This record gives sequence, structure tokens and C-alpha cells, in this order.
Amino acid sequence: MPEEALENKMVIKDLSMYYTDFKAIEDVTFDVPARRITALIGPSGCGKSTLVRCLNRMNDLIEGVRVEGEVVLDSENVYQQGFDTIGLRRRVGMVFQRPNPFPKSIYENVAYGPKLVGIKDKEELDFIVEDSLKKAALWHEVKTILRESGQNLSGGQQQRLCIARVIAVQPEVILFDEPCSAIDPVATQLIEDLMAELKENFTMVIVTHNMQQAARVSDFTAFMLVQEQGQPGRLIEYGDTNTMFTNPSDERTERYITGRFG
Amino acid sequence: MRARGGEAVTGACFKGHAFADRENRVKVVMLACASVAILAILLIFLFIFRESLPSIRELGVKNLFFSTDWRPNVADPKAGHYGMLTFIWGTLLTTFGAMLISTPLGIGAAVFIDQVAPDSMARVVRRGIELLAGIPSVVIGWFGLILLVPAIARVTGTSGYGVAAASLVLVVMALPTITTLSAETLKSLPAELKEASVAMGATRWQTIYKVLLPSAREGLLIAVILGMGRAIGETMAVQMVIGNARAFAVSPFARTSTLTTRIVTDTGEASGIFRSALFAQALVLLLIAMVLIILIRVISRKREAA
Amino acid sequence: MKGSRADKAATVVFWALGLVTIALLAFIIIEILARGFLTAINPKFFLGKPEAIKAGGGIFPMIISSLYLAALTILISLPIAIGAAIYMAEYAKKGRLNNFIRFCLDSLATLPSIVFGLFGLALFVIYFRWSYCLLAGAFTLAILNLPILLRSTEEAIKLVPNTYREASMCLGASRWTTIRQVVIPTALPGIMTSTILPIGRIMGESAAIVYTTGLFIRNIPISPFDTAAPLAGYIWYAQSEALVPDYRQIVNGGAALLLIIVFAIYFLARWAGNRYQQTKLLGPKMK
Amino acid sequence: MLLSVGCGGRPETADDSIRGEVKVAGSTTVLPIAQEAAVEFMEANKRTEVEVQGGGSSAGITQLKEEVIDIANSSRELQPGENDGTIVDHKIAFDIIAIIVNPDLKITNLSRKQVKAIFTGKMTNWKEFGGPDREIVVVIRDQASGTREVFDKIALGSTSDKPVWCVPSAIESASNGVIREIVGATPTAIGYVSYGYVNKTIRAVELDGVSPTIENAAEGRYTMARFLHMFTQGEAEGPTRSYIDLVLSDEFQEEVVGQEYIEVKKVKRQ
Repeated sequence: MPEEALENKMVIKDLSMYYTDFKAIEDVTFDVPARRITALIGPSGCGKSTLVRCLNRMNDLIEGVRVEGEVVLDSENVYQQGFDTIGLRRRVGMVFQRPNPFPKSIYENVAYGPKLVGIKDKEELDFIVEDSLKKAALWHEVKTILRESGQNLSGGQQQRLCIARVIAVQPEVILFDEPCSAIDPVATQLIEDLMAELKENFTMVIVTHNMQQAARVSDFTAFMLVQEQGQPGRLIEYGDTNTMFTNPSDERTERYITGRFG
Repeated sequence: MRARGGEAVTGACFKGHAFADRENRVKVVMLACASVAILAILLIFLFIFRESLPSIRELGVKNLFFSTDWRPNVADPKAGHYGMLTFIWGTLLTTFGAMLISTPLGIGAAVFIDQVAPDSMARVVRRGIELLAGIPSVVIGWFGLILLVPAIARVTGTSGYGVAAASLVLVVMALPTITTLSAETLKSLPAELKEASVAMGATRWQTIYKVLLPSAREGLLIAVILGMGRAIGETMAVQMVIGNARAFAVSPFARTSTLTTRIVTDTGEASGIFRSALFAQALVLLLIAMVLIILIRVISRKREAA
Repeated sequence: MKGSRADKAATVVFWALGLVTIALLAFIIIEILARGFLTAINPKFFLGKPEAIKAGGGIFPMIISSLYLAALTILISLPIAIGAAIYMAEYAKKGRLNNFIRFCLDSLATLPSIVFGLFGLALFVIYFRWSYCLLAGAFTLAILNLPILLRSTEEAIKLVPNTYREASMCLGASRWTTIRQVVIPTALPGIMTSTILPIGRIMGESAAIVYTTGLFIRNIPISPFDTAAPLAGYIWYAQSEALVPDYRQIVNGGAALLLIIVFAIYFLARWAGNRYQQTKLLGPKMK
Repeated sequence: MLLSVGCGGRPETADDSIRGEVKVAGSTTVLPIAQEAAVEFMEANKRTEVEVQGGGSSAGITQLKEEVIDIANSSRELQPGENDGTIVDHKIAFDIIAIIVNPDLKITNLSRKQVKAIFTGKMTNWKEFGGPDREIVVVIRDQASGTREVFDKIALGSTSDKPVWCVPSAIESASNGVIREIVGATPTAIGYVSYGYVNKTIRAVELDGVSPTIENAAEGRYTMARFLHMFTQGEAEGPTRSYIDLVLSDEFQEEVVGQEYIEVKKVKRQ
């Protein structure tokens, strides 16, 4: 990969989030560099999934959620008054823990996003679908069965279909919420390879509880932890992945990555 | 590619307000659909009340609701007497009779489904109860008329029509409600409850009697109240077997009427204040139903608190 | 041991109670079918024209009335139920309004059907001057069935996995687009399935329609504003007026036919429900 | 809501000139006549539609006044409160009310006094009439019935000022047919029906020694009898007129009315 100056695609500043009265995460601050993969790790329940959902305001959909602090995307705070959340989610796409293709055909799954912005032209749609499926490394497996239900694919294929579906709307950032936790190791390998390829065009954030995966795929890593039951999740350490895994500065990070808890 | 993506994004941003606008409009439409329920209840209240108002005003609360003097006059409605107490009593009496049988039977069948029966048998009974609930009331009424009434007549030497026949028919109507809801309540009890009791050496019967039924008390009560609601509201089946008399029933074999049967028998021919008095009977049914609903709300709130 | 003897006795009692319900059902079915089955399946009867006072009448217009009424009722109530269910499942926030809507739905579900009947008479037949007609009955039954239909529709919508909604939103779909493009299509088989059972209930309902649709006709109703005589109402009318000499046979046949129709609808609903459950609710298939 | 859109044709005129709809409702006693007439009328006039419903005399009169129907069948006279002067009366037959009992009861004759005692509930056990020691089950018609009104008037001496009511435990039935059914099926029942409904399943008893027959009624010996009516709002016109004319025609009176009722012209008393 050619060296280039790091620019920050997203900046998270003093972010706290509440479920009604309960504070789920507190004062989280870190950067998401452009065209790099940032991993969020930590034991389950530390708020890493909650945090990643703050980045494209998916938590807005849950009743009683309140957010303080800033999430800056290209120098604009996405939590500012009147910010277009629908546009935001188009720019910041998401791949979920369990593969969740719609109960529609493979083609329709990928064409869903482009159709939303009013692309109706058949040829253009065909092109986007093929291009997205190719980028998701799924094209050769499904090109003859585009009209079949996306739910008939295997788990790993479904997850790649979901990635293709996100790629089709040309997002700037893709959030992965434990994308491999529900699929087998071979399929996991495929997706990790895919992420490495996508790095050329997309900024990515991946939530994972699998430290090896974080070590393998990510450039930067943020470690989150809940100190005690009932307390909010906090960011313990953030930095270059290599440094973090070889020479963590915080004792708690070290204990976690050496497998002493979590 | 990037440029096109950018365009799309600006497009979406541009459309942001339109989206928000449409979102709100859609939400309002959906809310309007949901509000049909509110509207319906209000309209029902309004129209039933409006139609019963003349009789309340003309006859007074005492002569209308608390009198047993029912001597309607079709040709000259104002000349009639429209006391409905006989029929309120008839409703209560037939319902009481029905609950006397259907409560133990329904809860017993629910215990059978949930605790005693092997799975296949439980499924058979559950399906059977659902089918029973689906039998139209005219069919049950006809069954009562051609089988129950003659049977009661033979055994008791009365005409066969009356409170007893009505109550038996109502058992069939109330039983599915009570059984289904009781079984649901029992099923929703935590499994540990039963395990704990059995672990202490209790027999199945002791577990049911001392642990399960008391813990399910509120749910069972709600089941019985809803069953009662069905019995109070049932019309056709009762009308076919109760004898349609205007006598105040004192014996289980007396012929009388209930609020619902009086309404369905007379509405076709009533006009003026006579019809208004029938609407007043519907108003009483409406109020009874409301009382039951509020009762259920209170009980379920208590259950949630507990 | 005393405890175990009581236990055995209780087991016997519970078996008896369980079996009594089944016996009761079997008894009713056998008695009704034994009396009316042969009449019910006689084409002269179910395809015949009813007689007002002479023997030998059929019930074809009544069957048509019932089907017509059921279709109209579903046509009126389904869109409202779906809209309301979407609101309750997708938009409604916990609060007073939501609570009040639920309260109203519970009340509607508990009101005796004869009260709906009188309401329909007062509003549609008299106030709107529609006279006795299918539409008056259909509106009355639409309100009567709203709570059931809404609840089953709402359940079908709630069964749509939440991650579908999230995925759609994350692709930049608005809430409504998500509902329209993803939630409703996914829930549709479930909604359709849950519509079948209320049809059975509509076909069996009598108290709510005797003073809204009418009780006796000789010709097949064509317009929604035509007087009609749904089967259940006609059965009641036939036995309560006994104008035709062979009314017993007609009521026996009608009751058997109604029972067969309602049970057929029940089993259809069960079958469709099972199928739907197998294909949809187990979620995405994993190979 | 007058639905008849006829063009004033008389029954003698050609078939096609009479067209439109006639809605008829009311007395179940008149129903058989009205229905039979409807069938004949529609056969003769293909472009007409006659719809006949029951409901009882009073219901029919109410609907006529509300202009929901064109003809109200009635088995009783109009009451003072009902006639605002616009309703026109067409007497179409004369009918007997027969008191009927279950054939198991060995009772063939009742005095008028006994009838009153039974129906008003002063006597409640067949024992008092030499029958079995069983409760008397009284079966009567609903309030809208003209038959009931005439029965109450003649048998019980009821007047509009001083109404006499049947025993409260009496079973109210919606039609003659149902009374016959219940009396036929209940060994201890007594009731009353229009003469046309008398058959073998029940027994018609003599009243003061006079049996309810057409001759006895026509000649005034059996007094529990009344005219049957078809009322219209104003003079009948169009198909409604033609329909009533058919009912009153000699042929129809003889062949249909005469079977179970008494033809209007044969009645000597008014």
C-alpha cells in the first residue's frame, strides 16, 4: 500500500450515550482514519456495538436513547440539529452480526439501495449489481442465480451479499458489527480478504470480540471496557494495531489481549 | 463511480426535507388507522346513548333500569312499560349458571393441557377447544333447541326452555375462552416454580393445587372474567332456548329473557320509546362490558406489580 | 400413601375434564352433521332458491350473502387493520395515547356482538338511510373484527426480524420506505394467513347482522346496497319464524353446512399458518 | 323512498306495461297469501319484482309509515294512534284464530272463562282441567303480532285503555309456525294460531262448544276471528295497485285465500 498522509474520515469527540437513565458509554474519543480499518475490541457488553451504531445514528431508532458529544464526518457533526440522517446512513453503511439479506432475490437485494435514490434504468442497475457483487467477491458464485432468493445462499455468501448490498450505494464508510461471528472459518477468511481489498476505496470500522481478527485486519484498534457492572463503557486505549498488540500502554489492555479476562 | 455516488448523496440530502415531510404524513395516516378503534368506541357509545336517551328521559332511571314491569306496546309505544330489571337478572342468572360449570371445567381442562396430558393428547384437546370456539352460536343454539331442551323437559317435566338450558348453552360459549386463556397463563409460569415444588417431594396434584394454581390466580381470574364477558354477550344461542318470557326467573327451569335476547327478539318490531328502551338495554350491556374491561386492567396491573 | 392416592384421583379427574371438552365437541359435531349432512351436500339445497313459505327451498343466496359479506368486511377492515398495526408495531411509543388505543381495542373485543348490531342499525341502516344491506353489515362486522385482525396483523409485522429494518435504514431508506419495501412484503404471507381465521368468524356471526344486512332474500344480492341474508342469520330466522313447513330440514342442513364451512376455514388457516411458519419464521436458511 | 316506478297500468293491460318493485312486509298470518300472490304476479308480469317479508303487523305498519315498504300486511285493524288519515285499508281475507293444545292432552273444549284463566295465569296446572299434574306451558305471539292483539281483545277482554296481559312465563314466538312447533313438541303446551296453520301435530279445541271452522266463523258463531288487511300509504298506484288487485281477484280469492282462510266476500258480518 502506498504511503500517504493519514486524514481522518471521522472523529468521535467526548461521546456519551444513555438508554433513558442508564449511561451505556461515556466520554469516548478517537479518530477513524480514511481508507483504513479501525477495529473496536473489548469484552462483550462493553458497549462497542452500541458505539458503532452511534456512528450512523442507528441508535436513533431505539426509544429513549440520548447522545452527548460529537461524531464528526468530514468536518460536520452528524448530531447537529437538522442533520439528514437518511443521507448519513447512505454515506455510512453497515454490515451486521448475522447475515440479513431481505427475503428478495439476490439481484433485488443489491439493487435495493440504488433504487431508493431513484435509479430506475435497467442497464445502470444491472451494472451496479454486477459491479457490487464483483467487489464483494460473490459475482462468480451467483451470476447464474441472480433471481433466486438471497436467503437460499450459505451463511458466508449471505454476508458477502450484504456487503455487496452496502457497496451498491457507494458509501464512504462501512461499519462492520461482528460480521463473522455467525459464519464458519473459511467464510471468515474470505470476508477478511475482502476487507483488505475494499480498503482501497472505503473507510471501515469493525467491531469484533475476536482479537486475532482485529490483529489480522485492522490498522488501528480501540479497546473498550466496562470497569464494573452498572458502569458505562469507556475507551481504555486507542492506537496503531501493531503497537497495541505488541506493546500495550495500559495494563488492562494487556490483560485482555493476553486472554486473562473477557 | 465516486462522482456518481456523490451525486446520489447530494440528491438524498436535498430530498431530506421532503422525506421528513412524507414520513410525517405517513405516520399521521397510520395513526388515523389506529384511531379508528377510538372513533369506533366513541361512535358506539354516542349512538347507543343517543338512541336510549328518549326512554331514560321519558321513563326515568327507576322505571327503566330498576323495574320488572315489562309490558311494551308496539302500536302505541308511549303507552307501554319498559322495566328491564327482569332481563338484567336473567343475564346475571344464566351467566352465573354457566360460570358454575365452565369455570372448573375450563380451568381443569387447562391444567390437563398444560400439566397432565401427554403432548399429543394436549394438542388434541387444544385443537378441540379452538374448534369449539369456532362453532357459530346459531349452530350451538340449534343444538340446544333440538337436544338440550327436550332432554331437560323429559328429566324435569317442565317445558325444557329456560335458565338451565341457556346456562348449558353458555357453557359451550364460555368454555373455550376460559380454557385457552387459563392454559396460556399456566404455560407462562416459570418452570422453576414447578421444579422447586417437585424437588421438595410434592406430588403432581400438590404442585398443581398448592403452587401452580395460586401463582396463576390473577391470570385465571382474567380468563374467567373474559369467559363471563362472552356469556353475558351471547345472543342467538340463548335466545333459541331460554323461552323468551317476561317472567322474573326464580327457578333454574323458569322461562325468562336476557338483555341480549330481548334486544334481538324485539328490535325488529319496536319503534319510538320501545326501541329506545331496547337501546337502553344495549347501553347496560355496554357498561357491563366496560366494567369487565376495567376490572381486567386492574387485575393485570396488580399482576405486573407482583 | 395418602398423597399418592390423592394424586391418582386428581389425575383421573383432570383426564376426565380434558376428555369432557373433546366429548362435548364430538357430540355437537356428530349431532349436527348426522341431522344435516345429507341435506347440506344436496345440490338442490345449497344451489337452490329459498322459499318464503313453501317447502323445498334452498339456501344459495344465503351462501353468496355470507361470502359477499365476508369479502366486503375484509376489504374494509384489512387496510385499516394493516395501517393501525403498522402504527402500533412501528411508530407507537409507549405512552398515554398508545395505552388508550389498546384500551379501546380491548373494549371493542369485549363488547357483545348484539351491541355492534344495534350500533350498525342506528348508524348505517337508519342514520345513513342505507336500509338493510350488505354494506351496513360489512361496516358493522369490520368494526367488530378490527381488534382480532389488528392483533394478528401486528403479530405478523412484529415477526419480521428487526435486522431487516436496520439493514434497510442503513442503506438510506426512510422509515416508511423500509416498511413499504421490506416489512410489509415480508409480513404479507403472515398477514394473509391471519386474515383467514376472522373470515370464519364473520361467516358464523349472526347477532351483529340480523338488523344490518337483513334476514331473508330470494335473489342473489348484487350491489353492496342490496338486502342480504347471510347463512348464520338465515338459520336463526328460519328457526325463529318457522314459516316453511320443512324448516327443520333447512335449519339442519344450514347448520351442518355452516359448521363445515367454518371448520374448513379453520383448517385452511391452520394449514396456511403452518406453511408460513415453516418457510418464513425459521429465518434465513443456512446451508 | 317509494321504489315503485310503475306507469299506472291496470292489471288487464299488457305484461310489459307493469314494471317496478313492490316491497311487502308485516303480518306472518298474511304472509302465505302475500307470497303466493307475489309468485303469481311476477309470473304474469315479468318485469316486476315483489319482495315479501314477515316481521309482524305492527312492524309492517311502522315500516309503511316510514315509507320503507309499499304494502303493510296486517292481521289487525289500525289503531287510533296509527292512522293519520293517509293509510288506505284493503281487506283481503277473513281469518280464524284457533286455540291449540298438544294432542297428548285430553282436552277438546274450553270455555271462554277457562281460556282467560289459563292465558292470564290464574290457572297454572292441567290438574284443574282433569289433565296430568303438570304446569301449563302457555305459548303466545310476539308484541308485533296482529293475531296476538286480536286474541287478547277477544279472548282476554283486553282494551287499549285497560290492557290485559298474558302470564309472564308465556313463551313468546315470532310466528304461527313456531307456536305450532312448540305446542306440538311440548306435551303440556297451549297456544293459538291462525286457522291456516292447524294441522295434525296439534289439536284445535272448541271454544264454548263451537269448533273453529270456516262455516262457524263465516256465519258468526265462532267469534275469535278477524279480517286480514293490506295497508298502503295513500291510494295504491302502479305495480302496487296491480298486485293488490290480483289478491282481490275472484280467481285468487277462491283458489288461494279460500284454502285456508275465508274469502272476503263470503263474510256476512262486518
